Amino acid sequence: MEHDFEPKIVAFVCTWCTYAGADLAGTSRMQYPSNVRVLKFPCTGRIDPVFILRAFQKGTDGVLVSGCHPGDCHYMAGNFHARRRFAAFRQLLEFIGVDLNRLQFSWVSAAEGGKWVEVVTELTERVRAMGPMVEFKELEMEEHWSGKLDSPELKEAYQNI
Amino acid sequence: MSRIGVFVCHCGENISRTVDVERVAAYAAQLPGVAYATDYKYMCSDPGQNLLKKAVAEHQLTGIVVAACSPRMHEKTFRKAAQAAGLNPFMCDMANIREHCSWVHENRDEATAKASDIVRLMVERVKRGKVLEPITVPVTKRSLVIGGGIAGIQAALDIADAGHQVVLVEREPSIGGHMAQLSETFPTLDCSQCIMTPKMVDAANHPNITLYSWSEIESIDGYIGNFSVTIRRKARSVDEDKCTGCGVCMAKCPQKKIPNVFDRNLGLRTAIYVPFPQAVPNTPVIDREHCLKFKTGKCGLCAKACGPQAIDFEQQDQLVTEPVGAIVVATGFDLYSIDRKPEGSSIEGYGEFGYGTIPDVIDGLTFERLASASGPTGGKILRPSDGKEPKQVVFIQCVGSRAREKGISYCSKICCMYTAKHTMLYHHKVHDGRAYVFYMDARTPGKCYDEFWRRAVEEEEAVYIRGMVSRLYQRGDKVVVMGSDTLVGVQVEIEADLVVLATAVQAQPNADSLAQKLGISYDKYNFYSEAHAKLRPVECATAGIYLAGACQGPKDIPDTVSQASAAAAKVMTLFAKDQLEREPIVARVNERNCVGCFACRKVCPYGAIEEKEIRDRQGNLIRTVAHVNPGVCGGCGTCQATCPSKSVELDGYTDEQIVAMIEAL
Amino acid sequence: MTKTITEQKLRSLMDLLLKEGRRVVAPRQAGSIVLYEPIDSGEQLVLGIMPRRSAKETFFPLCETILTYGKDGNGVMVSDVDAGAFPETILVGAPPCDAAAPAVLDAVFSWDYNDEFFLERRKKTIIIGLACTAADDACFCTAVGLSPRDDKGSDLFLTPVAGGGYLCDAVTKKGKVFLDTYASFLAGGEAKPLPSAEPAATPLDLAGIKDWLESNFESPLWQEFADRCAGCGACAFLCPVCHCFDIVDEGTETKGARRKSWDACGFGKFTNHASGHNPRDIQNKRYRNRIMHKFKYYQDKFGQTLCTGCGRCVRSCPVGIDIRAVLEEIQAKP
Amino acid sequence: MQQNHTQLADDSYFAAVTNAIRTETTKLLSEGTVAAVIGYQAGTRAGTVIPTIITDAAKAGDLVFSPGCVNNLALYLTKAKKEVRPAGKVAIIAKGCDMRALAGLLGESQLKREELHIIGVACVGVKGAGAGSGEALTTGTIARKCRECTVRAPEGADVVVGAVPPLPEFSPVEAEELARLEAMTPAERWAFWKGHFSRCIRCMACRQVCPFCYCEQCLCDRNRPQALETTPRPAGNMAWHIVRAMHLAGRCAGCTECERACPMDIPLNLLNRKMARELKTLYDFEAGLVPVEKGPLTEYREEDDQSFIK
Repeated sequence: MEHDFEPKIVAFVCTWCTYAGADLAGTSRMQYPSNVRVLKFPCTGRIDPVFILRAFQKGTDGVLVSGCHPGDCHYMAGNFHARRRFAAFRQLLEFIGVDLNRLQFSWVSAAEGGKWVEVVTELTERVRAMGPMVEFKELEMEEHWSGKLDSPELKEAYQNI
Repeated sequence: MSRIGVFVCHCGENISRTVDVERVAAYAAQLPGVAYATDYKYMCSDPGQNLLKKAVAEHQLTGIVVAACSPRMHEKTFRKAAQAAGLNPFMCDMANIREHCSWVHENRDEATAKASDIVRLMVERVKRGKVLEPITVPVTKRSLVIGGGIAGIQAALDIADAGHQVVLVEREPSIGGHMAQLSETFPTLDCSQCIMTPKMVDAANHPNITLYSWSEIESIDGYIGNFSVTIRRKARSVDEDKCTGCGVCMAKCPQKKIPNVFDRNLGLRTAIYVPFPQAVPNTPVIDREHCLKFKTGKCGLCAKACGPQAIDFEQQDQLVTEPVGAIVVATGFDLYSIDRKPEGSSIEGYGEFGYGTIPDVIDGLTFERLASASGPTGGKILRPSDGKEPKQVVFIQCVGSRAREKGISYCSKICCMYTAKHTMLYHHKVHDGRAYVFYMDARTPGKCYDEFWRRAVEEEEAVYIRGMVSRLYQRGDKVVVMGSDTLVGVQVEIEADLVVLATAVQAQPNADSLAQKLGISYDKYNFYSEAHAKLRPVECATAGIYLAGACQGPKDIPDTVSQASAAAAKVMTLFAKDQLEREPIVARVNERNCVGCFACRKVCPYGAIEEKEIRDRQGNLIRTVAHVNPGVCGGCGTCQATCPSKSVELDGYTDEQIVAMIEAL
Repeated sequence: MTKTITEQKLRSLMDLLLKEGRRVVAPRQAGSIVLYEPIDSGEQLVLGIMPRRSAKETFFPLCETILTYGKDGNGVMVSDVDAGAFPETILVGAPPCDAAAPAVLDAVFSWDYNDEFFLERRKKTIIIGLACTAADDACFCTAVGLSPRDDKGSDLFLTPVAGGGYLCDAVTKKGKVFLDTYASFLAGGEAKPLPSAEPAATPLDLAGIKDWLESNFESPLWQEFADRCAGCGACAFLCPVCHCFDIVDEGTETKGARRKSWDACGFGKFTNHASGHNPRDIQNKRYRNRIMHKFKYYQDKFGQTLCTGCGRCVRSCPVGIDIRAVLEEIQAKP
Repeated sequence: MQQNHTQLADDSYFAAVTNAIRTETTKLLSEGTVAAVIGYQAGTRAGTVIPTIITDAAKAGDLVFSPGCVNNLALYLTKAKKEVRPAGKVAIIAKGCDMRALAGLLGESQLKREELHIIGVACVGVKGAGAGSGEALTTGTIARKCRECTVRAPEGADVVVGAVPPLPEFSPVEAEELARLEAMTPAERWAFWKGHFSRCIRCMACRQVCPFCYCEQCLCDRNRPQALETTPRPAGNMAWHIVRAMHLAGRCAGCTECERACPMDIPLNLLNRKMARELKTLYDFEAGLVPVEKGPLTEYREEDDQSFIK
């Protein structure tokens, strides 16, 4: 199906549960939108909020963070620490004015290929309906000294970045 | 300058059916830092691997990206191939374009675009990869076993039999633990002492076992393979080397009326004592609190009577340090003293059951002592208040257990079985007596367990009443038990001569402080936590420490012994190599930037973060920074995400790699 | 002959300039504070309030991109920013301490290298200064050789007059041409200037201070002055004549931009070497550099004092450091 | 609307606190109990003060306490300022809000309690932004944080000086502002912050005065990788303030020095306040006067809220 807007979705996942769950979706030949790019971490505990921020800054329209269900963490407690960290961080982003519909957290186990497909599909469709994440992108384009870009060359150069 | 080789696999048609592999290879070839890119039918085949090895040599590659299946499938394969080609294995990564791409997307253009993106991200990652060398840790092939109950004895014997030295530490004067207190054991009703004491003797006599009884763990330093344990050998006031265990001292001791804890305070002992006649070691200890010599300075009758001159009133606590490579924690359990709420505990008391106020309300372990042939009554069931034989005994199960509102939500697991056993023992000893059991459910999973329980109900005349007791009170010399039979729906009142409470199995009172010394985690009930509930039930999260028995959670004897042997097997596995080798995915501290806030230590699930002092040339302390013990670090990276200044970094998943990937999205 | 302009006419003039395609930078309300910013209409002009930041950013912005780059299979592409395309600009409403500053900076931006970004903007900007009528207890222009009526650095100079409006004097040739071009907004006649705001500051012995600095690089006084300094850049960033900048490449290996942005010698990393060695490893040394640069090095090199007495550093210092007190203490030393 | 502002404490309160500080300082230094006292001395402008470190008992008379004593002196105990204080035990003048920062620093292994002598001030409040240097402390000039202060009488200090006179009820200006923002749509909030952050010049005053920003290497100065733009462009400014708020979440003691120091009047404490509120709601954590072993983001409970996780 053709869409006007294909959102860029990035998924930060832990290697033990969600990455394996996504593998299972593959071995089960399930189908889901191709928008998502997966970045593998040892554990959700390793995922720094800065990564999410950076992804938005660099033009990502939606971010998924996914790991092991509570109690299943390969490292016992990484996902518990991550849960608190992201509970706080999402509140901060919302307070800054980021629409949290662009940021999804989930627990997807190695056995939940179906859930992976469901989570990724839902986020992709939701973000697609919302349109591009323009806020951070606009900031990237802004210069301080005049409030806007003055030369057309610079403008074009920015667009290429 | 990176020279990355990209190898795009067709996986037969698994990938190439939906991904245009040639286009992906062509795309990869023009990425900055990529020196060579190609596609091949089966990268994991021998020819595929040879292709990779050849390319490394021909194109002087510094890193490899194999775009193929999931790294969970073939990462090891290709890292080995890269290593064979002379590269560091960690300079080889996989781009998962099968499970995450060709198998889940049908549209060829979309799948090809995504595969190209995945390759680009992995190229950025490998470009910033670092050469990592495996970490080796030497192993001291000696083991510490904490706790001399059945779990500790079993683990110690197994490890010692395998030819390794074991240090067995027991807090009490004798090993044996709770099992030594039991009369008979379910489901076979064999005498506990008969099966336990030979093991105790074996442990004490084993050439590979050093037994420290009347000793406690003072401190533990180090990590897997390299622990240093300091043990406090409490002053016994009796020289173990000289004492022959003849017992004359005890006979001479004028303090004879001290309640014996081993007998649940039913029997009496002297101030110099062994807790029970079959004690191992059979060396007495002086209870300094009650000894007249210590209290008044006068007496010393035991010393005068002692032929080998073993009594030593001047003896002091001694600290001994033992190097060990592995630790088995087998500290067992305690029974909840239910009469009142312990200070600082979240668990409510059960004052309503009269425990501690009505003398003929006892707990299960006390009943064991009454039923034991070596117990204070010589195996006769006599009630504590007047020594009469009780004709009606009420057993109440689940006292404390499974009562969320009282603070304990777990099942104590052993009570159903031992209560059934108690009714039988009672029935065998008091033929005209009647045993009533108030129970919620009868839980009897285990080999021959349900048969055993049915025997109690069907053959041994125990009256099982499904329901809880609401109140107990003393009336004359009887204990009136008021409860309800929820199956019949009537109120029940029984005039009992004796009430036995199956009280909750709890962690040892000081379980948390020992856990802190060991650096292991524990749950909210202070039971020690295993690394994984299903797959690593014997190991602690802290490497090199293993669990056996009820310190981990309520367990019966067969489970305890099984776990003890399993823990021993884990120790033997560890000791099978001279050096531990592990993947170098561990955190490292940048000591220049670390400001020593130790947020990393607070979140580390492994206790891998230590303090390191940075000193100048004169030896003055400049600052204290964090240090990661690579032998202990599990590699989760939670420390790095927590560190505000990113002064700790996880090898293999560095910020530089991750940020580069995000920027390449 | 003296010319005058009413406030309304001044605003209308700004409107006309904007209409003609000029960039007009003036004190303007920005949130709760006033800053020099490009205005969209004469109405936005805020007169008589000293903006929180100095006017230097009109010529030397807080941050500017100086080139962008890209790299792919075809090679490297660099795209320079065309300084020649900078817009004609009018800076209006700058008090003497701000108006005098750009001229002080000309020396350093055209010394061993002509900084086209600064110089091009200088060339294309007309500065309309405004005599100051509102000094506060942090002002000290009179201590460093300026005055609230000083037209130094201005092309045109406005002096508020009793009953509203301004005296309007051409100071430079550029100002004269401007005045002639827009003569229709002016009126002739006499008017009585409002009294200017004289800061309660006595002139500093700048030569004496310089003498002391010459021989007291290692004085224990530096510690006394700077112990409390928190090491932020508020003083330097608000200063009309502090001009240190940093150049960083932002982006990735394949694409990005090179940017120039303000820096401050008070920052701990300012002199951090790639080796990890930092010659100004503690705050005292950094603060010493700040004073040395302003009252000795810049004198040595360009014969000018790097301070216009605007008092922004005094007002903005979170720990209450007062440069006047430091200078007075130095002055009092033999 | 013209309001009549009442003066909050008469001069005798400040004189009494000042005298008590001087007496205590003289005693501590002359008896050798401490090597230095960190306090306030009169600034050059009327009503202002500057932080000072006194090592000589004879200088005790320089110390003052006034409504201008805004600084959180805990800054001078952090590693960021390690070069300025002498070795050994140090005394510090601390208001309740400053003491919360000390408690936080103790919990983060930055200070040792036994090397600290805390002279707590029972505090009426200090003046806020916009108050002229010569103005008195009134219901109009009092700082926003002081309007909602809960630690006027600091507990856990080695000695407490002063006694707080009865004070009127204050309207919680900052809490109201927070509520106003929370009632906005995300787009409105984005516009609000974008406007404020566009003024940011990255002078780092917020970081430099923060007692908790004691990192040797700030994340925003890091260049391998450069996860945050260092240049003061809108993009980098937004990222910096988000990261700053996140790094202080669960640690910030609410002294509001960041906001006070900001020369661009960015209401930074709203971010800190918001995070503190969320952590209180989520994990019942509040920065207090007693050091805690773990903050809300370095510990966890299995039953923590996860309603936001699918």
